[in-house]
Amino acid sequence: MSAFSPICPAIAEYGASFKNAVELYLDKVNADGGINGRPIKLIVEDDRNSPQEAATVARKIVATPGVVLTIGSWSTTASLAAAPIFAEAKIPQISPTSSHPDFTRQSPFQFRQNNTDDVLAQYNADTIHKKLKANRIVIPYSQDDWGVYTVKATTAAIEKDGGKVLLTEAVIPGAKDFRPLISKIKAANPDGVFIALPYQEASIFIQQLRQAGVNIPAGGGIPLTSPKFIELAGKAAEGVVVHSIFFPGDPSKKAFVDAYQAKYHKLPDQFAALAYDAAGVGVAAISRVVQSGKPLTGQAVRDELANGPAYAGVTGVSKFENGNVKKDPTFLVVRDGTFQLLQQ
Amino acid sequence: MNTAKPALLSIDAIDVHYGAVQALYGVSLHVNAGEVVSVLGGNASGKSTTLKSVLGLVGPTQGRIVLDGREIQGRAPADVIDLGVASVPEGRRVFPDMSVDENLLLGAYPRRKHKADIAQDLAEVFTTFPRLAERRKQLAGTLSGGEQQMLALGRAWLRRGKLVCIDEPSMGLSPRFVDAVYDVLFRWKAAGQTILLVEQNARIALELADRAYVLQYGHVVLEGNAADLAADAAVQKAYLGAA
Amino acid sequence: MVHSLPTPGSTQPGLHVQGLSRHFSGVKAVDDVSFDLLPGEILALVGPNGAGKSTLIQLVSGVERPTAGRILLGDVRLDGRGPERIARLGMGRSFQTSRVFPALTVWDSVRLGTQAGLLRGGGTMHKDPGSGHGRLSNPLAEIAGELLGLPGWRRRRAEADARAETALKRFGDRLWPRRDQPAFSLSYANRRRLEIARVLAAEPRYVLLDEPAAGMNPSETAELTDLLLALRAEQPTLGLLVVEHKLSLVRRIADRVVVLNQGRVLATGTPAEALDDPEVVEAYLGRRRTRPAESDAHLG
Amino acid sequence: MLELFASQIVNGLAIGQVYALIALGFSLVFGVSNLINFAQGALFMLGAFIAFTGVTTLHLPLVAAAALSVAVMSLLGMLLERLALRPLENAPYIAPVLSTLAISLIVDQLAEIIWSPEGQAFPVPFEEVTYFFGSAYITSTDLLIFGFGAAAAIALTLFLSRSWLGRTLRATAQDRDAAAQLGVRTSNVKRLAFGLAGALGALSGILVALYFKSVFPQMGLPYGLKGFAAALLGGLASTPGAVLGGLLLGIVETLASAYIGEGYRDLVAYTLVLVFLVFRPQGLLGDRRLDALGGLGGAGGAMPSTSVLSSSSSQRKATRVLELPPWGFLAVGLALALLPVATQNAYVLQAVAYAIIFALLVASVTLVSGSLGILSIGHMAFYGVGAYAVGILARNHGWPAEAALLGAAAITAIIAMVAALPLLKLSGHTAALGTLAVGQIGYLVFMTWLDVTRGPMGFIGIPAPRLGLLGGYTLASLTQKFCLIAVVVAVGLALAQRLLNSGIGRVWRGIREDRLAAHAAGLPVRRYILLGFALSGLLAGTAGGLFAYVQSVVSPESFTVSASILLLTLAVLGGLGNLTGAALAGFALTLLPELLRPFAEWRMIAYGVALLLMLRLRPNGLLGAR
Repeated sequence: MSAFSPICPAIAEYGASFKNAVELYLDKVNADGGINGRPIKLIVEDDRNSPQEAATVARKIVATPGVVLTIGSWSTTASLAAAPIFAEAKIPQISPTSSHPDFTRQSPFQFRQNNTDDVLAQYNADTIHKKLKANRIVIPYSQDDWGVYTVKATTAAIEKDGGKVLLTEAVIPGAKDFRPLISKIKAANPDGVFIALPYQEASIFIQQLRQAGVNIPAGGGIPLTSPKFIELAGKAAEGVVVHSIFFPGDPSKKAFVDAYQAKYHKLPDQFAALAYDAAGVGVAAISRVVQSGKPLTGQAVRDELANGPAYAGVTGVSKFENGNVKKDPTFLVVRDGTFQLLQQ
Repeated sequence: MNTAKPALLSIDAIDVHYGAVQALYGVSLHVNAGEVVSVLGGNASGKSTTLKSVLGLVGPTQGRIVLDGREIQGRAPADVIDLGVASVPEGRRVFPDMSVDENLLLGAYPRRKHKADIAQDLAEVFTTFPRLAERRKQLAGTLSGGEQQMLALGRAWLRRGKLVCIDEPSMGLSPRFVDAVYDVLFRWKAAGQTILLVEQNARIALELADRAYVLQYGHVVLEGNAADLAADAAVQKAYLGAA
Repeated sequence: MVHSLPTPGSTQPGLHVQGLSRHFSGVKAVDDVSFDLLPGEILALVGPNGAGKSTLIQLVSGVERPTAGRILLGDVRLDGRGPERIARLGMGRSFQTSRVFPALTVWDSVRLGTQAGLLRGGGTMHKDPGSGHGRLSNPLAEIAGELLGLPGWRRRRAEADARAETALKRFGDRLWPRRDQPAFSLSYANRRRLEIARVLAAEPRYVLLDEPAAGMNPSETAELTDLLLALRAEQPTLGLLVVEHKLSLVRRIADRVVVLNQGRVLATGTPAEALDDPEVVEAYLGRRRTRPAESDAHLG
Repeated sequence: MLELFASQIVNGLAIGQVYALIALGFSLVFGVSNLINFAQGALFMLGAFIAFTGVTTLHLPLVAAAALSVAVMSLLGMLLERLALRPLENAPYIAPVLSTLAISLIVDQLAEIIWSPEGQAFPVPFEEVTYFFGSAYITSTDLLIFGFGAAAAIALTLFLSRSWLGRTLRATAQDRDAAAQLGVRTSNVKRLAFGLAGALGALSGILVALYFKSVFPQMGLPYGLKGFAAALLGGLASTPGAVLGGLLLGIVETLASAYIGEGYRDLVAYTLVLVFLVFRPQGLLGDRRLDALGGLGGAGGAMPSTSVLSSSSSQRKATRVLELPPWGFLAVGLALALLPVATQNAYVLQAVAYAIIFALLVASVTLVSGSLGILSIGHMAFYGVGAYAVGILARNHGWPAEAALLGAAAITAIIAMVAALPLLKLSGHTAALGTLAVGQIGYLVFMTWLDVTRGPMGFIGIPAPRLGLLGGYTLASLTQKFCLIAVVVAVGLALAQRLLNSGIGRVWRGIREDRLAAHAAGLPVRRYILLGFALSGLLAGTAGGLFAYVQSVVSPESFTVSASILLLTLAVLGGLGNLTGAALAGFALTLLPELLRPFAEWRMIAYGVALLLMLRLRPNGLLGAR
């Protein structure tokens, strides 16, 4: 018997996506008879997106016999806290979403399913500069691993392409009143804004921005691909452009989207898709170990992950290179309250 | 123990406990209508506790308290006050951040519906206590101790109660103000007001009272006519001392 | 017991209050008051309520700051210093509301009275008059002494405890048998005694007592009077300032009386002189009672 | 530039009036019950969510949903008073404050369970209009909030000064017993005040939901704190003060955000609170009562005391106190250090290690909050300083574990003393507020001082402890770290207990019991308060350092004010001032939730309920307050 253990973050929307998607995938595998007839068991632990909890949960997971793979966590900060524990226990850790380059540098046991921030920064720059044609850009960013790295890399990418970043401003997690920032933005007179904030802060920011009569084009990165962003921001979200490696409207993803929707009654978001692929990559590696007749250990699964063939999932192709992958983006725009493919 | 005609207030063998400590042991006393009754005793003799049990501030564990034919032991203070009792609390207890006017007005709270009567009584209080009239808008907390005691008396008067309970009105006052306070009490008595008075200053209390009870360690040790008690050698020794 | 005299060179031994005033938003609680309290003297401060007696004690003990005037202990200025510095200069005081550290045991409460002396090298308050302004031992030395139980520190502690014990035992068996009970369980009068015991445990040079006999019955008051007289006999240089309404006590113990009225000094002198002054009688004792006629007695 | 400044002032007024509205609820309850109602933020949040449910689930029009919410919250406010505060009327002075804290823990968590922890869009039924004045702008929602806020403030002022009910409310606030003796049903009056506060909370919650067009279960605490800061700046019991304080706070933090940086907004706001506490604790439109909140109780004939443990009735019951002697801590510590012999399970060891660290941390809280009597609602800041200090010393400077831990302890002790400086003159509620501000400032510094702490990104890569005295022997495994922790904590607790038993502990308790009397007895009060904070900081810093070693990652969200509240809760459960109780509560209640991990979301609720029950049944804690 083998076991998976995603660590779910507190931000419930993300956590639910993770859990749902992994469960969906494993149900499918187990319904088909598991791996060589052995079912895969899933253990879910909530790390509340806190490093301390992530470390505690990681200890608990590594102390559970039979665990050979773990999926999580959501933020780089929490993933990093858990990483040394998994490395010590020689259990591979696939984070669907941790995008900070440092994560996969921790040990040979860390893998990710999404692009690193270095890759994403170029997509960010493309979103605001190439697709939305903005040249004088402001970037509010969240003061966390992802935000700080993103603003640095994105600014560099934009300026390399000939754009200009007029103003960047750190936003503390949980901030809600952006009017002072918006007055500053107005005074800077930009022609585009790239929002490097979690969707909750981003939705309030964009509402207040539009309310203040600032109608410049707005672009966003991964967090804004959450349907929750549109739900919270309402009309203010219209016209926002994002890049994503998963688009549920894509016909080739229909099987996954339909299955997910049938079970959970909502559209899968990018995070669900990434977790789904993390499960897929992991199961593939585990079955290769089982089929090779080698003992099923974390070390064996890691080696298969690192050296195995490419895996084609719903978010693109995963071929690990030092634990990292590179996937191509799709550009989406918010129209009539949903994401649609951006027409050029 | 009880007299034949029903008293306005009668306390019948009450015990009071504070936590594990017993403060009163079977204390009985009564106050007839129109009478001034004084409760004397040293510190911690239980005299204030007796008064507090009448007012509902502490609940007796044993015994009954009957006011005007109704049992009131264990009732909330507001219920007791509603039955026609006014209180001049120990240490005056005026509302420091409210004006003299507002303090007095609150005395009439149980009969707040009778606006005209209150206005008239208020005017009377100001005639009696010209110093309060001068300070109507002043915050009560800025008054001197003696003035505050006057305010407390005026406030209680506005209740127009059939029984006034007064706790240590002379405490902390200079002799001159003690005189002034007792002047008022003598006039209340003359007007037929029923008063239950707790006082440490036995000499002056016995001058005012018709009857008195002496408490010691929570027991009634002596009771009787005020004049007789004032002449009693034991009382003189214990409570009048050399003043 | 022999006590050292004030430091040589101190021009005027004693407590000197000079032109002291304290105004609270326009109200002159204390207005240009001057008096002296000499070593070995018992001075009583009397006056009607609101005359400013308590405010004066608050000023002298540093709890309140004066608006104008000076307070000198020998040649050391007290005004402007905080209460703890003044206490460490040898000035003990009690409060009108007896402040006794309610949850502490009676014994601990008294021992706190000796702590400041302990910090000053084991000496008592009166041994170091004027000089040094209450310099304290190093807190690190204190921690080391307590944590490691250093012999020097333990000796100082034992001496301090002996002083606390003496102070408690002054009140006969009123306090000593109750030493392990929490202070809040004491009767009102015993709390007053406990507070006075704490003040005396510090062996101060001057003591300010704010209505020490309030809440005591006549026999208890007499007992306290005797105690204060005994104290004076034992410590001939102790200066005592007593605020008191009970004139029986004042007449028995006071060498001199200062009568205050509306913040000002109305009279000063021996008890007989001051208390029988007609102006004082008028202000303080009030007129003789005349029973009001029944007719004008509607309200009061 | 000037135009930008002017538009920032307008922005400040816009958010400031939101704060003002929340502050009104605080001042009302404070006025009547002399109680800082920490549950007001929870009421505020709940009010918004009930209106939200009314609109989205029950499909009511907004006005009807708002009316429903106001009605429900008035009832809940009264229920809060009845269930959480009335039973504590004669309980120790600290009990009602903690009771409202417990309620807020419970309500916040319940809201997350009912409505999910996610923010939700709040449907705004009307078209919003923005009015521009040059570059400044206000919206129709701003005007709506202003309208309701002004109406509420005026109505409240008139009600308090003109009506019989209002007068009895004020009288009850000033002297409850005296009011009762005039025939006022004081319990009804109090209930009325809480009902009004609930209604005001609901109203402000709904308006804030309209302002942000969304509702969040987590909005209770931050907005509650802001409203509360606003009330404090204005003068706690003053209605116009609440409004003024709200506007001032809004303007100051908007300017901070605009000219220093968005990240500094709250830092400046809480610094302002601290400055006010030091220089003008009665607020702009002062109310002297706050000074007396140290618990002078003398006016009522009760015994004067500044103790947070003294009860409002002068009859107190002496409780049995169960305590370990100093060597007892050493014995228990050594016994625990042998745990790895019994189990090598890393998860168990890690959980027990955290529990031991928390035992030390809660002990450090009880030193300040219990023995010294200064309620500390910001202790996590000190814990954090210790954790970051070890991180910096061990990782950046390569110090061995002994030196890094001692260094961290010393740094924390110094910082704790510095933090105590502004608190020296404060006692009772005001001191608690001061520590709250200190805690918030600490958290915000960890968040914003990126160069040192890496902010929300967390300080990573803290090496395993290396013992310099054992020739650089590295405690790489969890088992080894575990032994280090058990030994260090035991020694720390033993030393602290010895100090508490000594003359120094006696002086601390004396200062707690009656600070004025302590001054008058010549005790160097300031020195002892600083000493108390230093020792407390020493213990908290050590705990933080050990935490950093176990965790190897340190990030600010371990050091929030909510966590500080939890610490205080644990200290109370153990019995304030009782080191053994604190250590036991810290240990047991950190370990217990691990067993209940599947029910993690119920954990806070369990703490809250435990605290409520404890306050009611055994206010002196499990092992007795000392």
